[in-house]
Amino acid sequence: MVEAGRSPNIEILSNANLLKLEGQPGAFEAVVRQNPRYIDEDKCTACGTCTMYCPRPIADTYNERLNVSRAVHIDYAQAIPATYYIDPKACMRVNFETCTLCAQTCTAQAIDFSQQPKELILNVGAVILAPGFGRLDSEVLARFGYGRFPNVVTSLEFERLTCASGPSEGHIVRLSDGTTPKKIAWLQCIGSRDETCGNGYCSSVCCMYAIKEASVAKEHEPDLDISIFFMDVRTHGKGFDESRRRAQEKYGINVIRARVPRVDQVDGRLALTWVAENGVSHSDIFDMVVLSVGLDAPEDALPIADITGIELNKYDFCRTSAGAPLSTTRPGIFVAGAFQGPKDVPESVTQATGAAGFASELLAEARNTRSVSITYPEEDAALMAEEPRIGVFVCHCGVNIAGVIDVKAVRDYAATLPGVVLYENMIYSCSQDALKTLANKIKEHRLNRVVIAACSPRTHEPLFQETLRSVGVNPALIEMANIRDQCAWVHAQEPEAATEKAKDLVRMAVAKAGFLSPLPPQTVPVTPRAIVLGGGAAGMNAALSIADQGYEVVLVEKGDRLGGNLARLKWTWDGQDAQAILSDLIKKTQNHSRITIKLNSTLDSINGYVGNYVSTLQTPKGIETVEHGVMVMATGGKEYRPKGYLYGANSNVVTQLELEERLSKAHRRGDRPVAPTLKGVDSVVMIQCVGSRGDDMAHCSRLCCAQAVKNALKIKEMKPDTRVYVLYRDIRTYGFSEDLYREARRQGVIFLRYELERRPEVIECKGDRPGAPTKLAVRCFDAMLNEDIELPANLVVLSTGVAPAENEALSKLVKVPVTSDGFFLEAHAKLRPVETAAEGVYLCGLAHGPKTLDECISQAKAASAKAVIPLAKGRVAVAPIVSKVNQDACIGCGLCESLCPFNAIRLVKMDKRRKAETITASCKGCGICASHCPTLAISMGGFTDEALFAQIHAWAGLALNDEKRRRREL
Amino acid sequence: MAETCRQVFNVIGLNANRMALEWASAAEGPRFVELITKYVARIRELGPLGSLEGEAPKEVLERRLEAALKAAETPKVRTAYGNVAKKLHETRDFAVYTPERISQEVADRILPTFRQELLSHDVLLCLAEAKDQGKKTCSSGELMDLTGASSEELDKLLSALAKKGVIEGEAAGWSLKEPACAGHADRKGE
Amino acid sequence: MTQEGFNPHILGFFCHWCCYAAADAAGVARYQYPPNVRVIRVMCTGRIDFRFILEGFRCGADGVFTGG
Amino acid sequence: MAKMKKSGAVLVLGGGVAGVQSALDLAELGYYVYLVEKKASIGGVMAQLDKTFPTNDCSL
Repeated sequence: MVEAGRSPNIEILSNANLLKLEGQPGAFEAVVRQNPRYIDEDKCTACGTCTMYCPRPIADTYNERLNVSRAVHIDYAQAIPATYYIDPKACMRVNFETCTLCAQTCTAQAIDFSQQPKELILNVGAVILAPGFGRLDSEVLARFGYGRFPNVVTSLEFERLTCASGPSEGHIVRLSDGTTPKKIAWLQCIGSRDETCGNGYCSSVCCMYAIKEASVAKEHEPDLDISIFFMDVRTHGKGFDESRRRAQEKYGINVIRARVPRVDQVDGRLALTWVAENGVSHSDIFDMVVLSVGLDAPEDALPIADITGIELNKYDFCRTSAGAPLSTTRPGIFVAGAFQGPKDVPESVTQATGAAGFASELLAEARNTRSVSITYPEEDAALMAEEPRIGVFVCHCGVNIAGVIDVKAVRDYAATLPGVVLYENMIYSCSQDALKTLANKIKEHRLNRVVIAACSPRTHEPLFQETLRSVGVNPALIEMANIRDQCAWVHAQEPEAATEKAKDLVRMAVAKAGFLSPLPPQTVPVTPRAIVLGGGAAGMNAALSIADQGYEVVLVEKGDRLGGNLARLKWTWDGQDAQAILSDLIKKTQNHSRITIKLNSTLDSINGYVGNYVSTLQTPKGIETVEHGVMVMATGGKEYRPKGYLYGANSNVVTQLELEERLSKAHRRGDRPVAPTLKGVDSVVMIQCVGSRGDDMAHCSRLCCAQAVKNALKIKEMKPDTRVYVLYRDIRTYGFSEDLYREARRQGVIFLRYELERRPEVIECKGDRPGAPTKLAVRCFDAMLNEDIELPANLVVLSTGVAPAENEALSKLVKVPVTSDGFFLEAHAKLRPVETAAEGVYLCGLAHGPKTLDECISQAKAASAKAVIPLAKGRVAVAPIVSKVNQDACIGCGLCESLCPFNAIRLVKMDKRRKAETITASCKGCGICASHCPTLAISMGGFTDEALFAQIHAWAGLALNDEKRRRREL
Repeated sequence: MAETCRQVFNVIGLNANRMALEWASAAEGPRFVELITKYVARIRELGPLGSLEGEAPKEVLERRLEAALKAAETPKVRTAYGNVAKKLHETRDFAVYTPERISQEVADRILPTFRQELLSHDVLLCLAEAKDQGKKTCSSGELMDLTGASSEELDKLLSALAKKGVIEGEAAGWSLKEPACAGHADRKGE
Repeated sequence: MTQEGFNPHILGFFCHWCCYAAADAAGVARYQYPPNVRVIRVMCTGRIDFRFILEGFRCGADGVFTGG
Repeated sequence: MAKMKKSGAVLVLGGGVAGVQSALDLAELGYYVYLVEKKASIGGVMAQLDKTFPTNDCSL
């Protein structure tokens, strides 16, 4: 958010909505009405006096009406734009021309009631709709006592309770009497999977956020007794099952499979009754009930639809198809996030980047016509050369750090350190307003070194470096002390030790800061060509998207034809013809002028760095070298080969994909397709989670439930009287595929749940008449009858999961780590889902993890959008931490040249003597040359020997006085 | 780097288990926590520096470490160290360079020079410390106890230093020569 | 010979890309571990000169943990 | 259609996590972005969350 606030290319129009939209793709004219905030954004300093004086109380919608705010306020301290606003519905001056108290008290004279709504005409090339999701109306919640019993809260209200800046400063309290609850229940599927309120779909996120909220609650109050009432536990995302398992084992959260119909209040506490799977009814008393509310369509979905002329689906979300998940029904208008369908943050972010990719494809020729570049003030060399003037900023990070570490003591301790001229605390040092105060303080106190004691430099150092650059201080003059991720968070039970450690880390950071010197920024040119590994659905989509944006693509496929796993898919979950999508993709890819396809080829080697990669490909015609700037890995996954269940031993035991192939050989007779291959088949048993979630693959493969239900419906459509059973552990038909699951039940498909310990077995029983062919049956445990039953089956279908392709070799080659499940690890699950640790290498499709076709396509578009960024910029900034050779000390021994893994240092003739010299563009700053140089002639930017020695001495400061640090002269 | 340190620790009487070299990738949070917890327990087991039997007392260790540091700054030792690294790096074949082979290389090609430089600096430090405490000279026997060097190693060393004019005296008592010593190109330690 | 009162002082050298990242991941997952290690971040284990380890012990470290 | 000059700007409707992310990417890709948000500040529902799964770090 902070970056969006600062980017000169993003104009935020708050309090605004779209009135009209005309034109066609590439040239739309939008009319936007911006309602007044009655405060001048440039003058307002967000000091807060107006809120103090405003007499008009209103319910604070940001805190879910849990506390009171005033007509003139700001939603939260770190809001962007960081200025106050006046709620027109509440303000007495706006409605009744009385009371201008706030205007009188505002020292900056920023309040201006004369502001009128403005209408802006904007001509734009494309539109991306991301209005998010809406809230359930309250009478759906009233059924569960919400509104009548104060201790029944929604999950969003609970979120505010656990938030440090929330109404209860992070303490979980019962709203009735403010006491801490001992027993809490979460009720799932409130307003989702519930046709009575019109939301038949599954909101996909509530199971996961309930588990997160429960885990966070246990962290706040370790002895809480928590139960969550699930229908199905739908934690189908990457690594989600892992956190569910940890929540159950580590936090002892008990999972109850039942849907609670109603909530009653019994002398101040809440009584729930429910029926367990074995038919036995239970009831229990809880101090607090949290309703996991689902995601409704956005309130303004209908107005948006008719202004922009797009169609909505039956639940008022935006209508899209599995083949084109980000395009609305009107060309030039794209959709991303929850408006396209209920989804979690990582998927919303991926879709957002994908939608940006689509827009960039459409407007490729208009790139950089309207964009503005940032100019930075000149660096003040004199200030740099001066004695170190260090500013230490110790961050609270809400309760994350301040909850464990005595941040005031750390700040006061910093004051005693040499060179420190300024020492401050900050609530959220990464928020926009804090960064602004940081910038001003640097200028005001003429600081030339900054120490930020907060989180990890890996995640936030660039943010602070940007702030330094904005006030003319070289970005290398900053050192971060990691007192959150490697101190407060990991020593929560030992606050004193954590505070001591924080003080030491600050002392070490200050010592090192003293030795930092300015480093010149480096940029290098980018080769405008991309390599895409893998010719499946994801690979082709990525290649097409990059090529459409005007860049050369080399598509490398190890098989002998394009298509990958998509070749075996016949129908998408929403009934589209997958083969049509495939052939259309292959046709477009083959005749695209900028895509060269290399079949039967693999990546042999890759070296270089973002913008300047040189790779060799193993192709049928031998080794070919390719120079390229970026690479997209779409190497896909493979169908898990089932072990057991008589697979392979009996031809009537097939996998879902094999079943789909057989069903697709149907031919139409009359209006109904008839499958000859289903002759003699009158009972089909499907078994879910074969291989996934437990055996040798811990992860959930996410798509097999929807695929099983889709195939079950296909069988019912072709041969309605076939009996179809599905044995499942959790049916995870998330999102709109929930409709398929309901339709399947309506058509008589029988779903039976099994526990991991009581796994179904496929058995061959002798035919009833001698010589009759052996018949298959599946023995499984029925909770209702509380005994084992045997289901006769002519056909057993195993829903096999998605196994990772052989990624180890590629992972070593490209230096991208692989997770414990064997899929590639993305840089950050939410913030950078399609990037990898190796800069310039992007990731999409099944290689990242199991996902459905439309999710693969969104991720492919996102990966190509990110890949085009360096190509479009033409230049890439390289980290300034490089080696520097002191040429008089260098004796030209060549050790550094032989040891450098990146060939980034070489010996050159300098007036007849051999001297080492750094190739700054290739140098990655690892420092091997510096640590092996016999004459200590090489120093590393940011990590010089003196700086590291200073840090060691500062670390030892606690056991050593100055005298001992000095070494004897001999 | 780690192997060199281990072998140097054996020379100066510091328990090599105090140093650990572990690998944990970005995705291996749990593994990292295990490594750290086990390591801290191990160090707690070993007790403070110099307290373990077989380890020299802390002050002796500090002096010897300073001697090791001075040795580690001399181009002679660093070139030996660099050349071994170069050989390992160029072959890139870690089947050939098994851990045993690497420690063999370190023992053969780095340790001898390192040990010699270390001991000669240690001797000078001992003499300097003795002078500070007002003790005019140290005998070869005393120097042998302090530095842990073998007798003929020490004799060779002492005669080399004497020849260089850094020290003066004979077996019964040695002392630093007054004028600033020429031979050692020392850099201020800071 | 474990001493109850003894609280070891340990110096850590962590590589920015691997071990330092693993430590951050442990933090995000809120794993708990003893607070005895103070970390010096380097860009790569290759940067660690054996002089740093010697200096660490000379300045009183009871242990030096190098994480790559 | 070809003669009409394409505009190098994009309108993003909605300032939640999806809107902000697409705005950021479009800015990086060299386009000017109008980020239209009906409330007084961007961040949408995500800004109200304390921590968000799966990484559970601060959601601001």
